[in-house]
Amino acid sequence: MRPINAVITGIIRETPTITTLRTDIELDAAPGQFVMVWVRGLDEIPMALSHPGSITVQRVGEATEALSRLDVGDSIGIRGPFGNGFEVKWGGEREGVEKGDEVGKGGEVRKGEEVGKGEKDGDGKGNKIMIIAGGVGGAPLLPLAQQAHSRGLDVTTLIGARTADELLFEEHFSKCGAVSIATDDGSKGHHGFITGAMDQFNLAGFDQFYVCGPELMMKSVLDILQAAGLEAMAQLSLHRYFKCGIGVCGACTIDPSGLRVCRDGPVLSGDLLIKSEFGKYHRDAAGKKIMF
Amino acid sequence: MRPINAVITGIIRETPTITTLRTDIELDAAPGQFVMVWVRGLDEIPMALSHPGSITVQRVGEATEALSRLDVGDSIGIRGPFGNGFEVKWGGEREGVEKGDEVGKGGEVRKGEEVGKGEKDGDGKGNKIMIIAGGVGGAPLLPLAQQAHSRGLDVTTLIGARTADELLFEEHFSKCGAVSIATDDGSKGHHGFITGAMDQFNLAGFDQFYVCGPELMMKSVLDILQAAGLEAMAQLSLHRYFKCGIGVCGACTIDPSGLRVCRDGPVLSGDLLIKSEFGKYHRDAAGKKIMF
Amino acid sequence: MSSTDLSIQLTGLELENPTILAAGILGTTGASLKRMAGEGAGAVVTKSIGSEPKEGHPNPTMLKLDCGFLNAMGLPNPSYRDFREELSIAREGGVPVIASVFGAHPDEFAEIILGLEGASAYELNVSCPHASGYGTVVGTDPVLVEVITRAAKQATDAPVWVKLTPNVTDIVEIGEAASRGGADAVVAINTVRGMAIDIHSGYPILGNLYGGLSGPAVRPVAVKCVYDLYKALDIPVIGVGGIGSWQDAVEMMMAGASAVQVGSAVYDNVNIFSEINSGLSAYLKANDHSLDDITGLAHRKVEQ
Amino acid sequence: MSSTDLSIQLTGLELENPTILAAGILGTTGASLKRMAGEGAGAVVTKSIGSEPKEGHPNPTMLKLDCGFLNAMGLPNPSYRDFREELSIAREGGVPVIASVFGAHPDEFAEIILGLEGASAYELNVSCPHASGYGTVVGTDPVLVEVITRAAKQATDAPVWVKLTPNVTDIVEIGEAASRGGADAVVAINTVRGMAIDIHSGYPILGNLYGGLSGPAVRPVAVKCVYDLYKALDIPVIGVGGIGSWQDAVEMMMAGASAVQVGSAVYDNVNIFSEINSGLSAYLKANDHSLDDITGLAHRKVEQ
Ligand SMILES: Cc1cc2nc3c(=O)[nH]c(=O)nc-3n(C[C@H](O)[C@H](O)[C@H](O)COP(=O)(O)OP(=O)(O)OC[C@H]3O[C@@H](n4cnc5c(N)ncnc54)[C@H](O)[C@@H]3O)c2cc1C
Ligand SMILES: Cc1cc2nc3c(=O)[nH]c(=O)nc-3n(C[C@H](O)[C@H](O)[C@H](O)COP(=O)(O)OP(=O)(O)OC[C@H]3O[C@@H](n4cnc5c(N)ncnc54)[C@H](O)[C@@H]3O)c2cc1C
Ligand SMILES: Cc1cc2nc3c(=O)[nH]c(=O)nc-3n(C[C@H](O)[C@H](O)[C@H](O)COP(=O)(O)O)c2cc1C
Ligand SMILES: Cc1cc2nc3c(=O)[nH]c(=O)nc-3n(C[C@H](O)[C@H](O)[C@H](O)COP(=O)(O)O)c2cc1C
Ligand code: FES
Ligand code: FES
Repeated sequence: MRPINAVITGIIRETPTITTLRTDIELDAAPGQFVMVWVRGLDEIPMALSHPGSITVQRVGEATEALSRLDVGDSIGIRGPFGNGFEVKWGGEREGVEKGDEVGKGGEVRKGEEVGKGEKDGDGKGNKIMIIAGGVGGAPLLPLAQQAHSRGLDVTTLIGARTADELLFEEHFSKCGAVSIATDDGSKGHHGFITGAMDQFNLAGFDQFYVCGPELMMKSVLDILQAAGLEAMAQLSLHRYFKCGIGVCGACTIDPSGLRVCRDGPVLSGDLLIKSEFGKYHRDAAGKKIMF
Repeated sequence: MRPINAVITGIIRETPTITTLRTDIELDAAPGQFVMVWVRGLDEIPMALSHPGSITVQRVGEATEALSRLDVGDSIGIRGPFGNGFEVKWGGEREGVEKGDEVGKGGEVRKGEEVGKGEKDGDGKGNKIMIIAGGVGGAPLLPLAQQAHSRGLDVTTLIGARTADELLFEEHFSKCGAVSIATDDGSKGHHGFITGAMDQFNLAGFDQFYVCGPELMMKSVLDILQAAGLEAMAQLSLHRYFKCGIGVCGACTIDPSGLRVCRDGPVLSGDLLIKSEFGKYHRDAAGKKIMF
Repeated sequence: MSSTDLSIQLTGLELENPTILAAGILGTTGASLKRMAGEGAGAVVTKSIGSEPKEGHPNPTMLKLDCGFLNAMGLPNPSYRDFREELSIAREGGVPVIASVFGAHPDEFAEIILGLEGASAYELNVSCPHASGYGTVVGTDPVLVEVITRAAKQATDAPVWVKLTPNVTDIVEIGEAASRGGADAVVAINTVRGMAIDIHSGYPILGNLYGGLSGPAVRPVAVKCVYDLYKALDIPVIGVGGIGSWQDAVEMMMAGASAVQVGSAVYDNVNIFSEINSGLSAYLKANDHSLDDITGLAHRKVEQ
Repeated sequence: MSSTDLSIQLTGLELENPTILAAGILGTTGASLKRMAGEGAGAVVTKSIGSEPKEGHPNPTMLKLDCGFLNAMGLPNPSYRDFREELSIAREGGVPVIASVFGAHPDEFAEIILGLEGASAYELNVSCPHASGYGTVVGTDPVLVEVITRAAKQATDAPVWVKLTPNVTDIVEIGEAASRGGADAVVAINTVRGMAIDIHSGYPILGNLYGGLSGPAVRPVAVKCVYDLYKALDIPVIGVGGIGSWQDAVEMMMAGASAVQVGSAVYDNVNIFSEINSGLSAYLKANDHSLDDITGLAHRKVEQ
């Protein structure tokens, strides 16, 4: 597809570094799917949908800076939705993402619909999910929390940030269930990393963990889940360098499975990631390995 | 479309010069639609479907000669069905083919289905149709006769040929209603042209006339119908030189309307043809006018 | 010029709108060309006409593929002598009629142009095989293109357009040659070399074995050629190749086309000209643009 | 050879089947190449590797169009130094691994080939811009193609394939140059020049402004190139461009391809290799053909 034209209709300054852009388009996307956002004449970068018509951008470099400076009435190009998105699961049942599976075909997968089952599913496990959002990682997780909550799941969200000012979507997540906070500087909630905030919970009481944030934070979370034998119940949204965004070029593939983060992901299961490059290295635009 | 492969499954020598080839394919075509028949390595020529899987070929030159020599198990390439096909009408109602109308889109039009209405239509005119077939012109008309008959229309067929041996589909047409014969040499039926055979009928008692045959024969038929004021109730299947067969190249267009015989036709209404080159000239492969 | 006015001045011709029937498409007779004028074309180009009657290649001459069309008509035409009458009928359509002419050398082009006097403009189809030099076509040789264009200009006062083949290493070099020869506009592109084989038998499907690709498949190729030509030349570029909607027309104009030609898309709808024009009008109005604003816009965006 | 055996000998390499992963498609890492071998590819070609790390062009780098794909990756690669490790991982896939290399002059090609020792074969991607000569690419100059091929042959005992661009007036001339230089095979075609413009803004969509067309749109172009090369050359031709089904593979082989490469079609399905192979097996069995029977069949039909 060619980029569709999305006109900015609203701007929300979420934190000093994070801005939500509302647009006049609405995509039929599953939570966790992403779009390629074209800042014309500059760059095109992957962004989660924080809402069917919104992206939530953290300023980190040229393109995100440019996005953050847009005004209402300005427009961007959007290709997508792409990738697999989160799978909402409960009751212990879990199908891992397997090597070679066509896990997600951009724009075709609508996994969210399966969530409906939760309402009727009466088995012992209680349909409790934990969402762990670090920094702008909250963007793809918010629609997930909202969908899960509206379908009757019990949602607990852990939000981590450098400092209280940078906490993203605290209010929105609160409407979906319990929220627990951690800040690096202790300005709000648990003083320290988000992993510290996990301690207060009986992790075994949760049926699924949804994680997005900086890779080293996600790695720490996964380590804790693995220690508790829960790694197969974790779904993590990965960040790799995307070029094509549609599963052809290979820029975003991970070792040793060769899975494409842009197409077989960006959401991958914890048990698969444990045996991977995850938390160790990634590749830059040239394909060069960069150690974390 | 690329040509599909049609394997000859049966051969019927209809007359000394006319052969029906049955194939293993079955096309969803309206009576009067045609296919482009590819004799590999030689030529591709238009042919009516005398049945969803059959063509009926008169030997007149290289390609038809080659077709007539094929054996069971040989194969040809088939593109189509193309063109508009006959429209089965009754009760006096008549929509002319108008300039600029997209009368037929190859392979999409299924006019035959409208015939069903005839069974319920109770107005005065009686749903009587006359079919006038000259020589191999019977090929597109047979499926029309069969369809009309099976839907309860009253079918009268006039078959003309040079000589009795060359009468095509007499038996088949007889199963659909009354048949009247004319031969140039008088070896069977009316001695003389098919127009002579028309005299025995009260033409005004028919609701629609379907005509296919050599152009000058069709012209004579149309003159008679015009004299009776019935030209708007005539549908004639035309023969022009086809190249693309799909309405793009312009080889088959007629004056002065510019209609494409391969796409807006091959079936065109009498009132439109009266004001045209019909019966006067046609064009050869180079686009040069050839007078009849 | 109001923003939804589609009329243009093109090499001195007045067109009511910038959609032109492409050469070889429903252009065999005057009546057919008239019909296309009636369907809303701002101008019509005839089938390419030569100096002698030509039946063209054996059938199959055209195929619809998944993503376009393949054709090898082989330039069938009744010669300019027999086409003269068609030309005058075509002119009754009330829009400029451009005579497409082909030949193997400069004199032949001049002869045909003289023989087809009265056309609003002449489009030189330089896709005929070299008289000398087997296998290549006139349009791949810049020197020949230049002298043919010059000969054509000398033969007529009417505008001369030169239609370029994309089957060259550098189309700009050929466009520059046409421009040096005095062309009033270049037209890009003719079909892209292509071939299809019947997997049931192994036979190449086209009677001529191979042919030219047109339709949606070639649009990105045409857009690139038009972009490059616009950048290099001072004369108008007329864009053709795969245009089947107003969006396609806008894209081609943004690449640099002053007008567009529509060929294969008549397959879907002979009314395509009116359709494109009404979409184009609405687009210009909604964006408060004129046609001039969008012609070559991509270049101005890039330079920003 | 039983009629459904798909194994082939290609320039001395043993392939279990004639479907090869094309250069630049999921070939950035050893792991990805291994995965594609697991999906049934008879051999895999790496991303094109150069002498220095290269980030490639800015995004957007690839677009899906109605009829194909447009890309301008800009040859991103970590340089042969960093790719060596990936190559040895790729070889664990158990199928021949062909290293695609690009450079601007003969020495650079030789350097990279030496640096990537251990590949089963080398594919020379001669699509890099001339060091001298702005705007054109190495692969459009027959002399340069010949000397690069010769340099590559001198640098290795492994087979050398030369991948040709269709963006030339005469691809056969370039194929002949490769052959003179000692190429063991030619691969045709790389992408066809193309461009897309955003009609909402006027901006060319690709970061590099223009790029290369691949996928279904270019298949007829590729078939024609392969047909012409097979006719002219004595070395095998490997066909690539728009192949997405076993029917497409058969068509390409009938045109003259000894094997096919599959690129863009992984978009629909990474399992495309197994899919093509099972269709091909069934076709050969049903028609009592071997792969040898169908390679170049169109030529034998035409000569009949
Ligand atoms: C699936 C996915 C979803 C994402 N969702 C969001 C989101 O919702 N909100 C948000 O703020 N950020 C999100 N990101 C990250 C975002 O894409 C980068 O922050 C952005 O690309 C930075 O671009 P830049 O030009 O501002 O920075 P640069 O200065 O160009 O680069 C800074 C860093 O950003 C990353 N980056 C740059 N270009 C790309 C690219 N094409 N693909 C991937 N990473 C790139 C690289 O790690 C680079 O080192 C997501 C990334 C992925 C892969
Ligand atoms: C819509 C349509 C339906 C037809 N249906 C039948 C049918 O059912 N049975 C049948 O026997 N014939 C039918 N014909 C006529 C048939 O196409 C010609 O008889 C055939 O093309 C002759 O080819 P040839 O090589 O044997 O003769 P040639 O020696 O090549 O030519 C003899 C004459 O056949 C005609 N002809 C040749 N090629 C073409 C062409 N490409 N398009 C149109 N006419 C051509 C010309 O008038 C030519 O003068 C139909 C024609 C049309 C237009
Ligand atoms: C059936 C057919 C016949 C053509 N004949 C001619 C011709 O006679 N002269 C010419 O210059 N171009 C001819 N062309 C090329 C078209 O004018 C046009 O350049 C090409 O088809 C690309 O445009 P499109 O994609 O809109 O069809 C022909 C194309 C087709 C499809
Ligand atoms: C995203 C992408 C990247 C490519 N990268 C390379 C490359 O690095 N080297 C090369 O020789 N060809 C490259 N190609 C060209 C392909 O190998 C192939 O020749 C072309 O895409 C036509 O085949 P297809 O239609 O099957 O994709 C690339 C193509 C695509 C789509
Ligand atoms: S970015 Fe994932 S394969 Fe291209
Ligand atoms: S044969 Fe009718 S338009 Fe081409």
